[in-house]
Amino acid sequence: MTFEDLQIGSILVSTVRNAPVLIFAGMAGLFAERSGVIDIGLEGKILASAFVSAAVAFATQNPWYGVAAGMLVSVLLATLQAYVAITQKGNQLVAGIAINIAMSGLTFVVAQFFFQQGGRTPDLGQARLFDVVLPGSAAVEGIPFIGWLYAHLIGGHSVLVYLAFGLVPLVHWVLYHTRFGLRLRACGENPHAADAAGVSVERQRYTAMLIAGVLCSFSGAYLAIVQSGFFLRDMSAGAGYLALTAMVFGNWRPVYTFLGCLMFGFFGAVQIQIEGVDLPLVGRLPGSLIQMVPYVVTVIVLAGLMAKSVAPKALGTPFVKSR
Amino acid sequence: ADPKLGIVYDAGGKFDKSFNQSAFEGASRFKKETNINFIEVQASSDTQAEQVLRGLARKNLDMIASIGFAQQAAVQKVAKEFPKVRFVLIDGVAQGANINSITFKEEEGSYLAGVAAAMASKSKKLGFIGGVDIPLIRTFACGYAQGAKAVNPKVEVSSNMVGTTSDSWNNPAKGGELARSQFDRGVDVVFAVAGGSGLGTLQTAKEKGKLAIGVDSNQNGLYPGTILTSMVKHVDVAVYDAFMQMKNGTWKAGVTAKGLKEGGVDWALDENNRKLITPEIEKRVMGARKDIIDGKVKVIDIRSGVACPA
Amino acid sequence: MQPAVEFRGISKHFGAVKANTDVSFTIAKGSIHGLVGENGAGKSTLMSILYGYYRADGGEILLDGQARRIHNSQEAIELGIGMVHQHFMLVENMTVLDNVMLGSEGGFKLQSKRAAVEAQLREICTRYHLDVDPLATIHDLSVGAQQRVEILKQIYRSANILILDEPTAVLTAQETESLFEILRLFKEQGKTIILITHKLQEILDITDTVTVMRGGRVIGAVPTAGTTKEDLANMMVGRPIENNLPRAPYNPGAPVLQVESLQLQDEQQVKLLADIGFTLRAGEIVAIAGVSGNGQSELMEILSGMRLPTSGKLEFLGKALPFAGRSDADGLPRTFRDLGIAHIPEDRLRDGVVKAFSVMHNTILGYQDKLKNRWGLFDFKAIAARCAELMKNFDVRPNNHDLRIGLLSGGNQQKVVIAREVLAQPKLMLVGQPTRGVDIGTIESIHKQLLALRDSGVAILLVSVELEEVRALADRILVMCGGRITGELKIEEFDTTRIGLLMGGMHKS
Amino acid sequence: MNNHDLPRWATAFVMPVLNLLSALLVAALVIYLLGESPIESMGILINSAVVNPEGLSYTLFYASTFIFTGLAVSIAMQAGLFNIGAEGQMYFAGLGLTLAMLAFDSSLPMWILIPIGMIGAALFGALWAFLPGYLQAKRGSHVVVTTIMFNYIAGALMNTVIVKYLVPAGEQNPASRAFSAAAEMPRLNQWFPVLGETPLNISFFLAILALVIYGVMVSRSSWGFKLRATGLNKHAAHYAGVRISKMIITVMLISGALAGLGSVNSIMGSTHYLSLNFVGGAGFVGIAIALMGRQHPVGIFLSAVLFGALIQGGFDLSLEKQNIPPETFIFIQGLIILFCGAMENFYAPAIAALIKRKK
Ligand SMILES: Nc1ncnc2c1ncn2[C@@H]1O[C@H](COP(=O)(O)OP(=O)(O)OP(=O)(O)O)[C@@H](O)[C@H]1O
Ligand SMILES: Nc1ncnc2c1ncn2[C@@H]1O[C@H](COP(=O)(O)OP(=O)(O)OP(=O)(O)O)[C@@H](O)[C@H]1O
Ligand SMILES: [Mg+2]
Ligand SMILES: [Mg+2]
Repeated sequence: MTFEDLQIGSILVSTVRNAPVLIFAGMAGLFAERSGVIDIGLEGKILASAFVSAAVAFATQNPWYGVAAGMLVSVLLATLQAYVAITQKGNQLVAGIAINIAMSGLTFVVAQFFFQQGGRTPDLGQARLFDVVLPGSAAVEGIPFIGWLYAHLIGGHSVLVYLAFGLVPLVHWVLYHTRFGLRLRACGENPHAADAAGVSVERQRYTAMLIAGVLCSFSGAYLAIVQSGFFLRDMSAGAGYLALTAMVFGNWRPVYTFLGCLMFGFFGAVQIQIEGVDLPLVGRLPGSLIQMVPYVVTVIVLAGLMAKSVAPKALGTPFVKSR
Repeated sequence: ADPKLGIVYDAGGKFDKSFNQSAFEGASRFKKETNINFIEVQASSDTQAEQVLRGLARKNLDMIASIGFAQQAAVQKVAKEFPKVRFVLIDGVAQGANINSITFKEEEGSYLAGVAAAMASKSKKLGFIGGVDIPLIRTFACGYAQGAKAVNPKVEVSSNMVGTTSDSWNNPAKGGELARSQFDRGVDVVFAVAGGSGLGTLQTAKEKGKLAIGVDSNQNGLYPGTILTSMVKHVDVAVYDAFMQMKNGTWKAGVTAKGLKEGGVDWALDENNRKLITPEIEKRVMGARKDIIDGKVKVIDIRSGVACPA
Repeated sequence: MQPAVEFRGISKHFGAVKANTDVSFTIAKGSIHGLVGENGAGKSTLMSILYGYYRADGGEILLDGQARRIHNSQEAIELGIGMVHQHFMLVENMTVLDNVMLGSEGGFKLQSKRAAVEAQLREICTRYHLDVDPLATIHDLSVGAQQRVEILKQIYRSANILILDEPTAVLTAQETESLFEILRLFKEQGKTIILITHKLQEILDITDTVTVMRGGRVIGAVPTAGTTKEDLANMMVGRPIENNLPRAPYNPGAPVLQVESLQLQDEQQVKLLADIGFTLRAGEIVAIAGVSGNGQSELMEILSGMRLPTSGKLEFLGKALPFAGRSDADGLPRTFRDLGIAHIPEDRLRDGVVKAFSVMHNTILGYQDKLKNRWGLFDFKAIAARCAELMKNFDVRPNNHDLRIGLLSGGNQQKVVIAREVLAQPKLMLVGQPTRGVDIGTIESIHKQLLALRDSGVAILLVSVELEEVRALADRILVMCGGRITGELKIEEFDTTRIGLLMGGMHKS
Repeated sequence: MNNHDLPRWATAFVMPVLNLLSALLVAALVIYLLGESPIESMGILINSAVVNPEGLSYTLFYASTFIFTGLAVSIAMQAGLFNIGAEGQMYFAGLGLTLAMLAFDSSLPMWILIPIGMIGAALFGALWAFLPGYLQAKRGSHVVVTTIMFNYIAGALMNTVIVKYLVPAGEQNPASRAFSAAAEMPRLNQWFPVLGETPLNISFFLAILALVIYGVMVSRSSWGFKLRATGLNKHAAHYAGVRISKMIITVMLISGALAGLGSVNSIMGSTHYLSLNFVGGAGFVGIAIALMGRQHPVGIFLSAVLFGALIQGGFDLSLEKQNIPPETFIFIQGLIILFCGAMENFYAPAIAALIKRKK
């Protein structure tokens, strides 16, 4: 195989398909962190919602019940995290990491308890969310570029993919053009100023965490009932951390975070394509070295192109009325 | 009296959809037939393997089955300390008068899978998806490629690995994504040797209407109609046999390499894939099988240090 | 007289600290009410209670004769109370407009409102002569402008009772005057204003009545008309304050610092300092007067090694300061300190102290490598003894060196910083805004320390926006504007008008 | 912060114990739901983790590694850096150690091999932390992101190196060859036979030594003072003459070296060869330990032992009680981190009220 065989189309479609897990989680993290709460617990919430949505979708044979149940659990976890971080004024990193570790264990134990398949849920079969075929796809299929664009790049994905991509402008709008967003950003930058302006910092942060819970659940649901069709232990495989990375990479801004997610999706897809291919200059690289492409690219981009990333100033500090 | 038996899984755990699970199934069959119980433990690290082997040996177990090459060093060490306890090491080789090391000629079973795949493929493009790039997985890949090229030297095999960390065995999304990417490149039969991640591959193949090949246990029944066959590795039989021999007093130490001839590996043909295996395919596969058993065809094992010819 | 606010027996304790004890007094509607007292007297705490920020342990607050429980700022705002805090309550990376809208957005969607509010703000700015661009981002604004944003916020919300906690601490005389203009306008409109300040002249200038607090209690409440600075100072501190501190005759020694054609440009090539040149001799205090934001801070940063100049010749005791060949100022302050340059930074909370460290740890900040033994370790017994002495000499209160310095009042934090730098026995002392937010008693003692330092032969460069302070301390005065030195005066030539003109950019004449 | 002015004995002793009990209570509930007796299970757990000398020995063996990774995360945290990369640093350090051993284990005696191995590990660990530190110091690239990336990169790189170069021909196991006996850390059972055939070795003392040095350096040395000043207020640290970028790079190097030293215990102390993914999450456990132990040496020690005990006790318990999968203890770890690390003040109001009533 040669370099020309790189399937750009396939890479793009794959990017679109891979990104939603990160986009949902990234946007979730964005809400939490712009309000001043570090959300390193994305991973745990993704995993929990992945399990619950798969289990419920299987039990009810209805994917939407699965999505709803996953949302419920993710929101519960987010509430716990909020309680620890906001009410108890505990360490936010610890809370997040605790949730990640606890969920990694608990999802397995519960899955094993109910399904006896080694921490796996049964195959969802018809209870998955299937891809949407845009009207007229069949008709344009034959047209060279347009057909592919319409039927495969734009069309042919799950509803959740459209939700993920639609979320980005929505989040941008909410963050920068609504009262809620203004208050949210104020709480993350200078909660004392928000408080003095009559904004309840606690309520604002709780709300942000709830939204984070909801968004994060889609990430888990997407993994389990769209991409895989079942739940498997630890199937989040670091997606939460990657989403967090995309967010820091994107300087805590929705559009840039989105680009960060796409970047991971894109280089993940490129990496698949160049495995076992003779590359110009370097020749054929061992598969395991190719695995590091997305990560190396991130470091290079971060070091070379990006300005210093600036976190919300109050990120990670509990709001205490004191000097 | 009944023998006291134990089984130690490696980090993958007894539900890894791979050799641990297969071992568990073999032990369970033994238990069902003989009503003799066994103790089972999972050793999550090499250090724990030694600890648990020693712990079980102290309980005066008669036989301990250690599943997975990761336990090789631990078995070697503990077996020396407890000469009365018998050890069965799966997938690795340890020396000792009380050790039976059982390895499998994965390349032979994979060869058959490759033959079947090359016959069934229309595009003459085959895919291979491994969990992590380690010698064992490469052995599968190489056997598969040899089989495919034996059918038609023009067949192309593209190969991808899920990742490099232990997550890689539990990442069905990636397993599916790799399959999609291979299908986009024209592949129409894919062989998944990636534990839980491989389930994502099988699933995607079904969704895309392509063919997939399962591994380790007979996975034909997972998605009947799209699973061409499974490359079965009879860890279950090995464990079952060892326990049985223990019970009957016929067990012997030594090193056993189980290939097609010894019934260690095979391909799976049952009602689930009957329709996919045309008579020509069956004939060709069975022919290759016979040639290998008869020694007419030698499948290269890359672990012996020879580069993969295919 | 109709009372707008009445405090009845308010008490508030923070652990062992009694910030307010049985505080009772009344504020008349439509009046400007002064509130004075030493650092830590409990003024801010009392106002924070009125603004719903803290909950009082006991007592009640009456608004317009009605007892009110104010649980949070939201409720206070709804009751028409507005507060300009001692430390600005602004979100730095947002625009003025967004800061003003925060908390009173008037609807979920902002975009539709923004234009209307912006127009309204521009209108307010013209009406009250406030020079603020609603679309500017806060961190680009000078402190004075940020102060105006805080005022703007309150006007926009049409607060009826306006609390100003040390609003003039960072303002120049002109800025203070225009603030007072606005306050007078407010008063005409029937609004009630509570003004906290350490500058007694301001109390006399603008308030109708004044309440004095000490140690959390009300010492007295008097009509301004019948009182004097001395009376107030006496009530606050419990002793008279000396106005003209004694000092040795002006007898400058050898040059300590020589600066020639110093230039500084930032990354966008904006000139921050241009052609700065002066000489500073041992045993003299040279003050740099000017509106804040005209390059004084940058000059001090360069002289203390915290920032690299773009070019220029800087000599310290006849030797060039070691800027050459450096790409950043990392670690440079240490070299400078080793040379004998001490620095009292103008932003003490940002640069001068580590808030989470104890007082004792803060007394070794910058000198950590001098106090270590040969294994690089500290002898904490010796350091504690050193700290105890220093706290005694400078009357740091409370006298507990294990306390986090963040819990000390601003005045006492400042005393720790000054004590630390004085103790180092420098040859050159750089002093930035030494008495910002500090009460008159402490100002007196800080001034005494600086004069003693001068008399002992140390060269002192003082940056201050308080002309009072400049007059009290300086031997010579340099005036800066727009990054240049626009004039130089001897102390005998001190003339507020002339300095004011130079500060406004009128060149040497 | 929010301690309601409780006496020291309450915050230092009563509250942590109550928190731990709460976590165990939830754990007991789960064990009960799984169909086993919580009390009996706890008995087994405690017995096999701390009472039984052999179990205790394993507990301390695991704790030795965790102390190093916990220290690695802690020291970076003192400078305000969140090093998520201890996992990758320890992994890569394993390579340094292994290369040193493969080169010298047949020619040099033990007392030289051990320091060489330690240096190799520390060096490679530091190397793996250098770039994230450098990029943070000089380019402002967020260390959280770069260290996460470096974990993945280490995984890929180590996979290539081990599989391509280190696996002896004909071997199944993706691991290097075993080192000679001279390259084994002396085990404590030589002196304390009661410990049985357990891998607890002198790394444990090295870990304690590291804790002491860390404690002294951070709280009593001028360097530690500058370190903490950097973490708490960069502006003030700059004012105080600290070379911030040098400090950041230095502390990341030390952090990486400490994480690297964790591999000495795991490899030279136990397995004697380098295997794929040998770190097994010890780097991430280090994060939990640093956070739970509040970066205080005693706290780090106690948390490390607690985690070691959980792994050892949980392992034995799942052996005894087939209904309790080992994953249950991962869940319990999470609970303990939550209760002891993040909700540390959960009982403060209650205790305060109790004390008040007594008075
Ligand atoms: N949140 C708090 N926690 C603990 N002590 C506090 C807190 N806020 C204030 N104090 C203490 O209460 C006392 C009164 O403080 P307050 O800020 O009201 O003084 P102030 O009169 O405003 O002083 P300044 O003139 O310096 O602003 C001081 O001793 C201060 O240290
Ligand atoms: N920033 C600096 N500029 C000039 N000389 C320095 C600087 N930092 C250290 N030195 C000198 O280097 C020598 C080494 O001192 P020491 O080991 O105490 O440095 P350090 O405290 O580790 O430095 P740093 O504060 O930068 O970490 C001393 O002679 C000291 O004066
Ligand atoms: Mg105050
Ligand atoms: Mg030093």
